[in-house]
Amino acid sequence: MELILKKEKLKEFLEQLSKNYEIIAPVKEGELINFKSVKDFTKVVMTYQKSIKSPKEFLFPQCEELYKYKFSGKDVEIKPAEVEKKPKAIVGIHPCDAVAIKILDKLFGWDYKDELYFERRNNTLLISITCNTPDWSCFCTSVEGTPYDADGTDIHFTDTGETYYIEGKSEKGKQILQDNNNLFTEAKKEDKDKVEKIKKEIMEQVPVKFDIKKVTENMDCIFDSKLWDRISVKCIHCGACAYLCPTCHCFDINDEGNYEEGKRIRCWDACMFGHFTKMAGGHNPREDEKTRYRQRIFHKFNYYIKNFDTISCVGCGRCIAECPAGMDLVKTLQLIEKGAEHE
Amino acid sequence: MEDIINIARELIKRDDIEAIIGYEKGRAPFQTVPFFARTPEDCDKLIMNSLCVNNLVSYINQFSGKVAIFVKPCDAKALVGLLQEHQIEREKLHIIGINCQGALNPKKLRNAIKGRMVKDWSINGDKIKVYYESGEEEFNIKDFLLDKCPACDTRTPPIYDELLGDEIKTADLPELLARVKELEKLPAAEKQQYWNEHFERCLRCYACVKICPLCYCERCFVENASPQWIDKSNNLKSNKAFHLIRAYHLAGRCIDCGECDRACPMDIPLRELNLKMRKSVEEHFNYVPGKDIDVPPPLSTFKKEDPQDFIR
Amino acid sequence: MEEKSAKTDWEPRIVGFVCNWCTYAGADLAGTSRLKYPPNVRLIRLPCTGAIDPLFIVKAFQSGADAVLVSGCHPNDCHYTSGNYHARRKLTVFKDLLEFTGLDPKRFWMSWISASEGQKFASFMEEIVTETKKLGPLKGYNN
Amino acid sequence: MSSLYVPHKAIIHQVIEESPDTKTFRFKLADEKLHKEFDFKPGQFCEFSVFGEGESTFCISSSPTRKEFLDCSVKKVGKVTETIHKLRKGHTIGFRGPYGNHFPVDELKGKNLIFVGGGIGLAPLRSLIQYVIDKREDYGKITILYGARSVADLCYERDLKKWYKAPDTDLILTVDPGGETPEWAGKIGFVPTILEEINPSKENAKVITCGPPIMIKFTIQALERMGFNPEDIITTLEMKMKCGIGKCGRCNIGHIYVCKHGPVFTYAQIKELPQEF
Amino acid sequence: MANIGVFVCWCGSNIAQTVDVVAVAKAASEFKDVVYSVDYKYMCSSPGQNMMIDAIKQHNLDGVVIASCSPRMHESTFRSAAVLAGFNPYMVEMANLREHCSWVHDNREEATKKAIELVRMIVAKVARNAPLNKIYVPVTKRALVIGGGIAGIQAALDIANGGVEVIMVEKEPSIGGHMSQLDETFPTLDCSQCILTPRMVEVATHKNITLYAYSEVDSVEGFVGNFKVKIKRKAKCVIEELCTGCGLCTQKCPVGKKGEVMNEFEVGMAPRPAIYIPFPQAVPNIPVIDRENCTYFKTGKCGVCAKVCVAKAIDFNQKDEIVEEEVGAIIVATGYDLYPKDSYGEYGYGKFKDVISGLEFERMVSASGPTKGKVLRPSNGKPPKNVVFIKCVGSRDEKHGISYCSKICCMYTAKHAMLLHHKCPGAKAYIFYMDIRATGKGYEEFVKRAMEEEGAVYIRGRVSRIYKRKDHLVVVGADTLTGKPVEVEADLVVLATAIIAKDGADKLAQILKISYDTHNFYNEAHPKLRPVETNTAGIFLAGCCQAPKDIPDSVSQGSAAASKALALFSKKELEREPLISRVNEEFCVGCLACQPVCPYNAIEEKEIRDRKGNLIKKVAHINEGLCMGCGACAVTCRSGCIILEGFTNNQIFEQINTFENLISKFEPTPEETVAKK
Ligand SMILES: Cc1cc2nc3c(=O)[nH]c(=O)nc-3n(C[C@H](O)[C@H](O)[C@H](O)COP(=O)(O)OP(=O)(O)OC[C@H]3O[C@@H](n4cnc5c(N)ncnc54)[C@H](O)[C@@H]3O)c2cc1C
Ligand SMILES: Cc1cc2nc3c(=O)[nH]c(=O)nc-3n(C[C@H](O)[C@H](O)[C@H](O)COP(=O)(O)OP(=O)(O)OC[C@H]3O[C@@H](n4cnc5c(N)ncnc54)[C@H](O)[C@@H]3O)c2cc1C
Ligand code: SF4
Ligand code: SF4
Ligand code: SF4
Ligand code: SF4
Ligand code: SF4
Ligand code: SF4
Repeated sequence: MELILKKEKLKEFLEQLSKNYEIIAPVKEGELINFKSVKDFTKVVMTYQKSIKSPKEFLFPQCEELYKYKFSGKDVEIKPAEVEKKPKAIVGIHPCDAVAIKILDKLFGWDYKDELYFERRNNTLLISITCNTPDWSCFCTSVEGTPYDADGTDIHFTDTGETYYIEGKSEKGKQILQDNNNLFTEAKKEDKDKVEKIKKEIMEQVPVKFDIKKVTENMDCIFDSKLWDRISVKCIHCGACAYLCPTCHCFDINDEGNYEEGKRIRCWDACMFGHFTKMAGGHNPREDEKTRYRQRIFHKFNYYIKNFDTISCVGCGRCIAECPAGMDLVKTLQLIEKGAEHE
Repeated sequence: MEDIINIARELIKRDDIEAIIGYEKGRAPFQTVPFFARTPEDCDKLIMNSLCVNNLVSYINQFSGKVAIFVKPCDAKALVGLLQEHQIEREKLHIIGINCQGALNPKKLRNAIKGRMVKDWSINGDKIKVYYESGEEEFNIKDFLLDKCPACDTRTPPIYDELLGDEIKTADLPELLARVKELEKLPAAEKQQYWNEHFERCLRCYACVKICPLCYCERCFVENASPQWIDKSNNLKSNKAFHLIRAYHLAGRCIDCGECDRACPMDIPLRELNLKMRKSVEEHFNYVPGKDIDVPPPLSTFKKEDPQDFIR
Repeated sequence: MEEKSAKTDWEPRIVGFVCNWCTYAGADLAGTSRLKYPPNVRLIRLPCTGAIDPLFIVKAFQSGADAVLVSGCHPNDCHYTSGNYHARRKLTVFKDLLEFTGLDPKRFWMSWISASEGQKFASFMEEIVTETKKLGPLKGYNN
Repeated sequence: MSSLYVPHKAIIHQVIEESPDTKTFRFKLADEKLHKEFDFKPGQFCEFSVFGEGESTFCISSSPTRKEFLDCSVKKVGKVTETIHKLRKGHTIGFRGPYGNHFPVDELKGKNLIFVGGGIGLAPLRSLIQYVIDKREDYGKITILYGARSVADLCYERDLKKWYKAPDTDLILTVDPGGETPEWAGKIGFVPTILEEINPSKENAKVITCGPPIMIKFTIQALERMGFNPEDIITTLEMKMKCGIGKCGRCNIGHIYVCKHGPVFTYAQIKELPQEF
Repeated sequence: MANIGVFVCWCGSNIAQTVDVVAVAKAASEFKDVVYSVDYKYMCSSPGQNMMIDAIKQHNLDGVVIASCSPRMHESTFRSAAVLAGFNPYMVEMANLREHCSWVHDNREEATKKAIELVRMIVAKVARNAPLNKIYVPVTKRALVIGGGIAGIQAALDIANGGVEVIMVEKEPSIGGHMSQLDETFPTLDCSQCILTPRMVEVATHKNITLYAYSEVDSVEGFVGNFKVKIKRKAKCVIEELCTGCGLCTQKCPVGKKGEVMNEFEVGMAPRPAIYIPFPQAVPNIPVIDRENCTYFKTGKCGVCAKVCVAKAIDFNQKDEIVEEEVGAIIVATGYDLYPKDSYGEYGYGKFKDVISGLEFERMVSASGPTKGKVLRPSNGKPPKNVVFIKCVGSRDEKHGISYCSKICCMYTAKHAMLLHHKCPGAKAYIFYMDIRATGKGYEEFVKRAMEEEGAVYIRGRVSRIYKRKDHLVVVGADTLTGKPVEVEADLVVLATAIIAKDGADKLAQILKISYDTHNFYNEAHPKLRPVETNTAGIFLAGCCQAPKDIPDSVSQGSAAASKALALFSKKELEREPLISRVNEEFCVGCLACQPVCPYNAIEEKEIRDRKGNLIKKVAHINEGLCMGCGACAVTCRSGCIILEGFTNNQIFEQINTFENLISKFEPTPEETVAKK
């Protein structure tokens, strides 16, 4: 099902959608593009270079309550948290970020199904858009992704200039398009060709940087390489890369509150932080930037494959673009591609 | 350029120098990244230009031996701070000072070229020339300086073993604290709104803390867990507490290298807070950080005659 | 009209961080002298004003205080000789920061009240409460 | 809703002081029915919460064969454990679990079992020892070697007395040199040394060892010298944990998650892991 | 998680009248962790205390909150009671329901509400309290007295008589200080030497006192109860054990005969040889060789003294020697100096021979002095007729001199006028003064006597100039009472020069790590309540090193300092409150920001080394013996590595956080109130 939406009709479309969904869409905040819950749809920026954060936080919030507790005498009252009921539509998500959600699904569904996550997940509509402004840090094509293939989303947009070329992906998505068909026109052959051309052009803008097969093969024998010492020195072990990454999912669980009542929350944590694995008594199996940086890379390009059969990086390039120390994942992977001996 | 490579090559040959801390070219257009040269061959990669933005001082303690380090005036001020606070040993440093006429904001430049592929670029006087695949373009350096640079009054490092570059004359500097003064004039409610909007956005990734050369605590107060000083929740309440205390901890110590500002992925204007603290410390205690190794930081001492107008 | 009645119902909450030797004792004296002041203040006793961390102040605001008071011995009279001087420096700077980030200056008070100034303590409490009432509840700190 | 992370309430029934820094907490799930239905295997662990303070990971040190109460033995080391130590009878705690794998109780059937424990490391072993003693006929000879820094640091005094009397069971106790009292009748020396001294037969035997990392290291070296197969050496691993269910991302050693694939591993498995724990 | 008991006191009706104590106790019983809550008429009474003790046992309490009066009143009462019950006293805290609530509020409902909140906050704090144990610091029962003036002598004798060993270090060859230079002393005009000399001798002979004369303190390490002191004994070149004190050497020494070396003791009014005993009553009565002026040391030839000494006590090869002593307390009594001669050009001091200082006048009137007690004009050796005394020379003069009052000049000038009257009948004393400050016992009467009975003429006014007219000095001034200029033709002018801190007082302070004011006088710990203590525990002050004072004050301070030291020595170990700060060495980064804020110099740098001795890092270390628990360091440490026991962040945060809770519990939030309407 391929349709055409005039750009000026986008607002109307979102308004229709907002009857049943909370609309999450990219908006401009200062210089940044950020996904926000929007009411004023004129603010929505469908065509953008890179949102600073990925929209993963709408499924897996940076900080969420697990339950509340309240003491009365020696007894405690526990009130489990509830997830917002209103369905969400994440509009304008780039393919890389959409793929990332599929990656997260695996972890949160691993043996123990994380209800909080899936409650939101199943209640969320994904409307993706072809990313036609990749930048120097993007490398989705190197990790088996494309800037336009949004597998797993419900509806996909492509900006063709004056119009959006729209593909219904899932049944749910197709139904929504159907319900609003007064807004669309049927796509024609030339529209399709135009889109194909656009896609091809963008592909060229994101040249493949390394052979991911080779990289993942080499991972197994590179754990003890001296390479890690060298490349990790720069890292200042902040959480920027992990917090911006659409696939990073580590979290911490904490109690917050006062003497008598409070809540247990979970909030994002980053494997780059020193205290992440620091155990009571002071032992820390990953106590320097080397081991921590290595963990991050191995987690994404080795462990994740072993446990979930996929790498957990979508090549969005955020960790590269935003790393204050200039750590460059692509360079790291290129070194790994060359193999351990290359150092 | 030749210069620094030659100097570095000579230095690294010395037995006592473990590494040279400098910059190399990054993959992105206009990007330079910290680089640690350990062999004469490494030295060839070293560069030094107006796009070298990172404050390298934080890396010194990564090395156990003596290191040589390239420092801009900002970095050197940070060194002063660290020496003042017993964090590094002067004997373990060989400081190559660089006179600085201001550093450029690579992100701004990248925005200006609007995604075109850059082959190369060069700096000539007050112009930067960018060579694309086809064609070239010239920009005014002035328009791309980092925020901290135009008003900077320290163009020569306050501490060094050898000094490179021509002496830089500055005249008619714009006022450093102009923005602070502007914000001060806002009514309380607007100030609060301004900052709440920023604080609300904070990710608590601590890039600002970790990059700061003067945030060297082994355990930052935000990591203090028993008791938890600042809730881990990322909400206005705890973000605000974090920001207030962070800025306060740098009062009288922040040397305005602007690294926190640059590091922050969420564009939170940390520098404005830092400058407010700078203003406060200077106004009340007549102290400017990054100048004198031998005086204790202003919040570790007092004078009996310190002002106390607001105290009842 | 609505607004007003709501406001009269509301009572400001004030947290005071005071040193053990002067202001706490001054408050004791206000008590022994049977001076009256509004019941809105909760004092937290510390050995010295020098032991008051700015984070306490932030936490107090965030826990719902509408105004915060720090009070200790007059200059030169610190039980530990210099704690109040250090506190003065630190809080001068911190107060600037609070104001810069939008706190009304009338919500953060600092004073020197000695053990013999029961009267000063009582009337100061009176003043803080009155001033805070004028400002209304503190918003933007607690969420 | 978020039942994965929401603990069950449990009530402390008894607090037993084991050593100066270790206490055993005997508790029961507040919901009677739940408590009855609750099942686990020796070696599994749980998440134990003190509300307002946080959660910590402990193995269940009682045996599933004794269902009346659940036991956790807690060493005071940090924030949560310090608060746990303040708990008294009647206090309410939170309990999630059981999590992780367990000792291969079926595989062990018919084998001679050698338990080597040190300090608080006896906690997970205790569950298995009780289990094995309760199903005595299923298993071969039992040898228990248990050591601690000093006499005061030996845990589970009451159990030790019972094990001493258990059929076909050898119990050897030792304390580190200098840790003995004048009355001490047991051995004096480090666990690995004593292990080599008593030199148990490796025929049809499995060793289950648990204790401080340094003890494990030397115990395994000793066992290898004595000719035990890595497959026959079973131990548990410890990594920092938060969720206990393979999500929070910190307890992995390589791709292995201690909370899900562990905490029980054979030495053969451990040898395959990256040395990052 | 704790078992806390709350005891709400009625304080008769003091609390109960305005606060509904029953309601408070009931509310408290519902707080988290409170297992027992009760109200009682008088908690501080012995049945009240017993009630607490019983409840501790019965309810297995590990925390106690007494909700009654001010902790400043009864905290120690209840903590001591807790100790009797075998309960850790630091688990007892008080909520102040009387001074801070019932007495200051009228409205019963509001006061009750506040009382409940106060209790709640303290309950929350107690829940975070940790049992603490008193700190014991061993004490070396020996004292060091620095300075052998009257203040030091008094302190040393008091301590020695208290049965404790004393080490006395005196810089000069003899003890005695300034008092030994005085003639008669105000206000009784008794002879200074007569009362001082026996005390000096007592010092020398006391079995508990070791005297190191001609010595100085080189370094001090350690802390209260445990000081290690290095003392430099300057070479006397005379073997003390052999010397009989016959003084033959001093007579034969060829130096000084021509006045090339002047006697310091005589304030430069008489010469002395290179080997000398400063004054006849000196203690120890053993000469020293002034190596700077000794011909032997200058030229390598002479050695007359050695030749004449029958006891063979002269040893030119003696070297300065460092001795080490361990002491538990230090008393500093280093006295004062006088305002330097050349500072007062307009008074012609140093220019005109007949302008002398008060101390020179003292020596002049002293029977043992250079003039054998006769007042003579230095210029011609004749008795003066008119003598002008000028007070406040340097003192109270911020422009040229010092801002403070030297305190004793009024008195000794009056004394001098009398002495002049006695020793030089017919001579007339004119005294220029700004004020007369005669505040001691019998002082006012003394001054009156000088004016009325001894004929001293007091002129209120400042002297502007002194010049020479023929044989006389003309003193020009203004009488501020009459407003008229005055001129006195004087034969002798005596300046009451200001008392200033001892030369080198600052250096000694740095060695001792005590603080000093802008004038280099040592700072007392508290100007009113701890006048003889310094901020460094175990170091006390006596005499003029702290501020100008007269002999009675110096002596009382000497005794006071001695009693402080004796109190310190009264126990085997020093017992200290455990409410002090500790450094978490794991996280300390050694920035030492904390160091300068500590008023007691309790923080030092500590090196942490691994087993092989390699330096791992440097951290701050707080000396338990010195920390007073002010908490300044804890706040200064940015990473929270310093924990102030008893007021930990854990406790304070909880107190503050409880506040938040109170709002939801007891009062709708403002928004809710609005919503309800
Ligand atoms: C599978 C397993 C079984 C264990 N069984 C026992 C036992 O039976 N008895 C016992 O005394 N201890 C046991 N431990 C160790 C125990 O979990 C830690 O000592 C405890 O979590 C420390 O908590 P804390 O809050 O006091 O320390 P803090 O240092 O304050 O740590 C804060 C939080 O970090 C996590 N954490 C820190 N250290 C560890 C650690 N070593 N392991 C896991 N999480 C950690 C916890 O979530 C803890 O709450 C076990 C650990 C694991 C992994
Ligand atoms: C002219 C004049 C007249 C006075 N008349 C009277 C009077 O009539 N009545 C009266 O009450 N008061 C009088 N006073 C005041 C009196 O002199 C002082 O009150 C008294 O001497 C103070 O004693 P002290 O022990 O504190 O100091 P000092 O007498 O100064 O003694 C200090 C001692 O310490 C020694 N010392 C100094 N530094 C060191 C060091 N670093 N190491 C070792 N030893 C050191 C000195 O050598 C000296 O022996 C008079 C003062 C003056 C100037
Ligand atoms: S890689 Fe970069 S963003 Fe990530 S932790 Fe290191 S410095 Fe921070
Ligand atoms: S690892 Fe970096 S490039 Fe990969 S998905 Fe995460 S942020 Fe994007
Ligand atoms: S770098 Fe920015 S987003 Fe990250 S913690 Fe600092 S202020 Fe917040
Ligand atoms: S606070 Fe920011 S500007 Fe100041 S020193 Fe640190 S990084 Fe530089
Ligand atoms: S608490 Fe006060 S006295 Fe103690 S070490 Fe700290 S600053 Fe010094
Ligand atoms: S301020 Fe803190 S980190 Fe710095 S030296 Fe003192 S205790 Fe250590």
